[in-house]
Amino acid sequence: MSDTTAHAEPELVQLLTPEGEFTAHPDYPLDVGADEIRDLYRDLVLVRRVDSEAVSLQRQGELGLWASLLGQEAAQIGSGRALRDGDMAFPSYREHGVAWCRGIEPKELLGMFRGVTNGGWDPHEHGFHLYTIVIGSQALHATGYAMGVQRDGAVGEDGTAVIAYFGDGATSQGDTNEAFNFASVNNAPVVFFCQNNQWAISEPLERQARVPIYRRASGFGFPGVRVDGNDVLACLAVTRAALANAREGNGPTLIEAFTYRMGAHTTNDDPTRYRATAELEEWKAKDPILRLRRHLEREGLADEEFFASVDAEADAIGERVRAECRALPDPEPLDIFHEVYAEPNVHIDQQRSEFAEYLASFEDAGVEGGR
Amino acid sequence: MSDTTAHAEPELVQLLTPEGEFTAHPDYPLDVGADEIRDLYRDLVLVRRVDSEAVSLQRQGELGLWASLLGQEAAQIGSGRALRDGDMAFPSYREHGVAWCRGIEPKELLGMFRGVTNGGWDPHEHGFHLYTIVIGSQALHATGYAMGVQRDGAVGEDGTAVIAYFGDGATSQGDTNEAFNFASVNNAPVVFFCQNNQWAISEPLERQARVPIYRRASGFGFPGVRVDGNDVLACLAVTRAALANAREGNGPTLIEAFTYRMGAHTTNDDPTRYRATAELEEWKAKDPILRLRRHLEREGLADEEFFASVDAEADAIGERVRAECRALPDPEPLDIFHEVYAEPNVHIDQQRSEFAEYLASFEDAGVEGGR
Amino acid sequence: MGTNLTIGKAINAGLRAAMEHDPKVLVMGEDVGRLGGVFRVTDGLHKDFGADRVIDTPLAESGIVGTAIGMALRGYRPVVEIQFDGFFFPAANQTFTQLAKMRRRSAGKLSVPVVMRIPYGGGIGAVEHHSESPEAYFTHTAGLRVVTVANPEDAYWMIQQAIRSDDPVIFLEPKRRYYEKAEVDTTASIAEATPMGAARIARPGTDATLLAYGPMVKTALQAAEADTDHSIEVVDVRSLAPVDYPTIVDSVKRTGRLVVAHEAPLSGGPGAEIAARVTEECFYHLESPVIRVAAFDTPYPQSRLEEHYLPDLDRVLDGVDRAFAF
Amino acid sequence: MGTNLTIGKAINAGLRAAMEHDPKVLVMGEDVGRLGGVFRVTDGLHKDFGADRVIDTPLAESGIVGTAIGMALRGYRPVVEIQFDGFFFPAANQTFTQLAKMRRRSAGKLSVPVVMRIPYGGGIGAVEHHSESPEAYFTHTAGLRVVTVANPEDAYWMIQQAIRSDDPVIFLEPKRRYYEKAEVDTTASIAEATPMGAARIARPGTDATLLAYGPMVKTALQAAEADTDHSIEVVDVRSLAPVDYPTIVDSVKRTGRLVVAHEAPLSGGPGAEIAARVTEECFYHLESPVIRVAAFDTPYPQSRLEEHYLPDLDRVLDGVDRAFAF
Ligand SMILES: Cc1ncc(C[n+]2csc(CCOP(=O)(O)OP(=O)(O)O)c2C)c(N)n1
Ligand SMILES: Cc1ncc(C[n+]2csc(CCOP(=O)(O)OP(=O)(O)O)c2C)c(N)n1
Ligand SMILES: [Mg+2]
Ligand SMILES: [Mg+2]
Repeated sequence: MSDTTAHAEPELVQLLTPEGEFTAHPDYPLDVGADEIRDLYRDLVLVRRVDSEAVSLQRQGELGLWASLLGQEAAQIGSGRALRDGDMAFPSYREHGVAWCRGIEPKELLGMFRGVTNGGWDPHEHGFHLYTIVIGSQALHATGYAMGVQRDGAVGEDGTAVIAYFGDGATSQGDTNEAFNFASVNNAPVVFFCQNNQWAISEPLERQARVPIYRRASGFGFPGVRVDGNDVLACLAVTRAALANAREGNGPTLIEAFTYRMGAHTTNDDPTRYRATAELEEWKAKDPILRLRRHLEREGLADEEFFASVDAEADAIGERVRAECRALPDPEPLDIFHEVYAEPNVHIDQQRSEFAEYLASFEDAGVEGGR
Repeated sequence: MSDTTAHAEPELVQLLTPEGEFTAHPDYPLDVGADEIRDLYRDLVLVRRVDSEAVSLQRQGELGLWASLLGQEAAQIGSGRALRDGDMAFPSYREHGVAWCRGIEPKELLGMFRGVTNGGWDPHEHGFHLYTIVIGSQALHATGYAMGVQRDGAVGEDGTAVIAYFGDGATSQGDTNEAFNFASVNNAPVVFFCQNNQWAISEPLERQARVPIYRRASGFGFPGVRVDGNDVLACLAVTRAALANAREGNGPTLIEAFTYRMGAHTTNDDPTRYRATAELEEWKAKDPILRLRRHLEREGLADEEFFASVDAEADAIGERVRAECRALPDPEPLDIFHEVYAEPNVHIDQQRSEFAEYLASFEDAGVEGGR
Repeated sequence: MGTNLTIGKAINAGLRAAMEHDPKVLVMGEDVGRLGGVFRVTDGLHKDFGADRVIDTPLAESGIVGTAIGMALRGYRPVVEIQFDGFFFPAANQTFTQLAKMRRRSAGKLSVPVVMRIPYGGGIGAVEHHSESPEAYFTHTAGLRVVTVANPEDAYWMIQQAIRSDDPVIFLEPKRRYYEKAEVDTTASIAEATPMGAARIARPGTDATLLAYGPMVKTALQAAEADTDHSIEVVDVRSLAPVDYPTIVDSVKRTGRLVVAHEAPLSGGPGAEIAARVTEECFYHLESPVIRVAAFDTPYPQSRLEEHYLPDLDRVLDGVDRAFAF
Repeated sequence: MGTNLTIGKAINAGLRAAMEHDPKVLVMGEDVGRLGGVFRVTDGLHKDFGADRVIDTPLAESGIVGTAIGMALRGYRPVVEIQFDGFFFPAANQTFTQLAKMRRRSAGKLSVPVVMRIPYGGGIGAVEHHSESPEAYFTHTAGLRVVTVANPEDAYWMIQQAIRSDDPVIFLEPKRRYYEKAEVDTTASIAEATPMGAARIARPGTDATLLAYGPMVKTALQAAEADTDHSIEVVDVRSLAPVDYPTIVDSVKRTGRLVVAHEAPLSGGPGAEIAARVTEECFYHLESPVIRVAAFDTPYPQSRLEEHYLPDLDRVLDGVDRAFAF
């Protein structure tokens, strides 16, 4: 029989203790200099700030919704910084930290949650696909993309790797499991990065899976590994290793980043209805930013000045994000018909022109269209 | 890394060698008397005969299609005889042997492949659901049914167990994997019985899975076991154990019965297009019926008279099946509207009466309706 | 003897009444338990009926509908919640090839009384996939009953009728109207409630029939009020499969004009069938073709455009004008 | 300069031509490789183009469409085969929420030129799920193009046009007509072929327009021949989304009567939209309501009943009679 109690005591890869102490891991050597660690710290602080600004903007009515990454910064920055330029990431809807690593402007993310776009960036340009909201769907897109990479012959050390992001809840979806299987059978260069934040809205992990999620991989014939998702260095090391494996033609890996959703599911959610605050307190002690800061401090890799400069940068970004969000222009009504089809489509053209006439009729009459 | 070569050398549970030699298995003790073994032999021979008659009937145009169980008799009879009266089985479309064990008349199966019904039997009466053609769907029905059993409190030694049948190809479907997960999370009293006959139409096992199928279970947190699917005693013992486990509240098991589809996928199929005959020859040596006959002979559990009587019974059944098939009445045209809804439905009633009038108009005119 | 209820609360009360009435009634879906659903429609049920009857399922819609079918086969009456319209699609196979066809496949030997509750429609400023109107996929699928509600009274009774029906029922909840309030007499008997399959004349009129359902009924009533030049009869369709054609045809024969409004995209939306059918039955009574006011044949747009995408009061009035222009 | 081809072989030849023309074209699905598909439509491609371009996939339709989307995002042009109509549904989510919406979601930055080939329709004596006509689910979904063929010429060219289109295309193949034969000039240029979106007047006439597509075109032509009392114009719709309304409306305005025949169930089938739309555009030209001849609103029955379920020659003629009875 399988171990059914293992959720609580994961066999996880950890490089940094919550106190910031570094221990090398035999399977995941990590070669990072002080600069790089400071950069990671900066990333963590800045994405947390972007995120908290977005939460405030939603409260102020500037966004329809926001899905906060609070608590998951290390999992996202660690894995995101493991990616190379030509790699391709397929996110879910909470990967603001990965987006950051891929050079997506915060306002592009805000635009989607404000409802002015459905994701305004160019996925090809950034190696970062649009957010996918229908849970699990992107795992298959990533796998297919990786199959395309194989057909392009883009394997080897300089090859292309693909990464799919999803949550613990998503592992219950058929699509996610089909993706595991397609990737395995085709030995596709894709890494499945599951942020197990232990909640799918109000449902705790036990409602999704009986054993740790990383074990799912072995049932499909490829390796799975559980990493401390609040340890940015471990996430970086483990993801780099898995991407290298993929690149070199050794097929997929499932990474389970064990972390915690410190905020609400989204700004619409009220977690007090379903979870104890004690749990949250426990995880605050494992905070990913605090941990890296302690490490920097204890190793003498950064001084007060550095921390102050990052905070100042965060303030500046916060301000910029607020301003940019408010300045986002609303789309034009006729944009409804934009890019529904690639080829000319008389039917859509006709609806567009009829609607244009309809709108014009209000202008002629000197009144405002719409409700 | 997982073992990627293990398809060929399964760690399978076997009680009878292909030569008919019995070895007890420490984990799967089997307490069967000579009578029971002879009955199993009889089952095997008779279902093979029903099956071969059906193939002939299809060739003669009496059936639209037939999916032969040739080679899989032991997997089906072994597991089917492990079931108790109150248990519930959810078959795929090839489980004629299980149907036999559940008391379904062969003509009911033929009726479906002839196109006079979509499965004429009463699933509740027989503890045998209708054949399910959309691959994987029934795995979820079985799981839900088992969740119902839990809610009825029908657990314990006298409890009810549920079994879902499907093929190796079906393990690729999202639904099958979702069923594994729902069953695991809910600890549902369901056994997943996968007949790995190594082909999904023209696709060999390697296109469906990279590692042996029974291993899938551990990834979802429940036990999986691979059994020699051509060994009726092993299939009986392993299924009994899994059903007992389910009954007693210990949750699901995945059984992979390693067997071989000796015939075509269906009567429409031409396997010479995609597989070597050598493979078939190899498997003929492992024939499930031959194996049990050798066992009966070597242990002196049956004599020529017994074998002759079973053959005679098979001849009689063959004849009966042919006659009953030809005698199956065509449904009435207005049956189209039958039992689409439980509640009165004016819309359907109107279409029915209009069509009745339309048909009557031909009779009035003295001509035949339809094409 | 009424209780003042919103549509959301009325469905909640109806669910509770059904669960009290029949111990075989179960509620299942994502977050329906402790949270009470993202719209709180199952609020309190988990607490009062326990985790065995109010089941937080894994995040897998096919699994939810598939296991609900299995439970129905075991004698239960599962009420499944699909969290949002746009997340129905993973369950399409179980719904269309299994749920809808099980009774007929078995020649009536099997019954799968599953109710699928789906909050549907737009207008709530949501991100993609949270504002769809997928009703036409269901109404084109034989074996399903499809109903929707436009007021608390119907919400309270129809959910109970749906649960008591031995047919699978798609129960569409107009999410942007969840907070509309009215008095509901919850002490009345279910036997006296309007049958689930019947259309209702929401406002009598003589010059044109304006047909709507779910979230658009309120808009239709507003349009009828606003059009002071004509007497508009508003029909709340209520049941989309089967449609109560006798009521509709009778109305159109009296008024001579029909406008159908819905949030679903125009092409192949429920209005298409209604227009085709009514034209067949009222060919000599119609003074104008049936006018349809619907969403455009494009994907539901980003929320800042939804006020233009969804048919609103002005668009409905424009449709009515077009009917009179013939 | 013609080659005598069946519809099945013509699609095969078209696929081959497309694969030769563009190395990014891939074929994928269940059993499309060595077997050449259960209808042999991909026969020989695996041998000639190899397993990298003709991919036998795991048995999972959502996986097939989902990975095809991924490959399209990487620059490929996957042609997916869904083995039978009834097995499309597990792929509904990937098709409706992803494939159809990806271009618009990305404001045109992403292109997913996936072709989904689906053998559809009944009349082949099959078991359940092998005879469905699901076209209305597709035509109601914005972002998809939906086409179907009725003869080898169209089969050969339209599959190539579908593959060259940057839009996702649902390519419906009338399985009971796979063996219909005709001459096809495979040496002509694709640029000269009738555009994929255009309807075709298959037989000119003056008294009524009879509209059909896919498997029903042959039946419609037979009906037109059989009705010696009237001159029936037969229009082969070819593209179900978008529909070429100008050609249809022009025909109806000339004939004054329209009969639409399809195998899909009546309610909410493609005929509903065509009837509604044509009535709007030809209100003063129609001498009868649009008559629809379709399958009943029941699940596809066991095969011994399909001759009664599917609209056949007699039912089409009955529909034509009804149009003239007004
Ligand atoms: C197919 C589908 N079903 C339901 C939803 C609604 N939904 C949005 S997020 C969510 C929970 C996701 O949990 P998880 O996968 O753990 O990711 P997390 O939100 O924790 O990052 C649900 C049920 C959805 N988006 N897609
Ligand atoms: C969802 C779905 N897709 C495709 C098919 C067509 N089909 C019928 S049987 C089959 C192969 C099944 O293989 P397997 O599960 O191994 O069972 P076996 O036929 O070998 O018993 C396929 C692809 C189907 N019935 N259902
Ligand atoms: Mg989560
Ligand atoms: Mg098989």
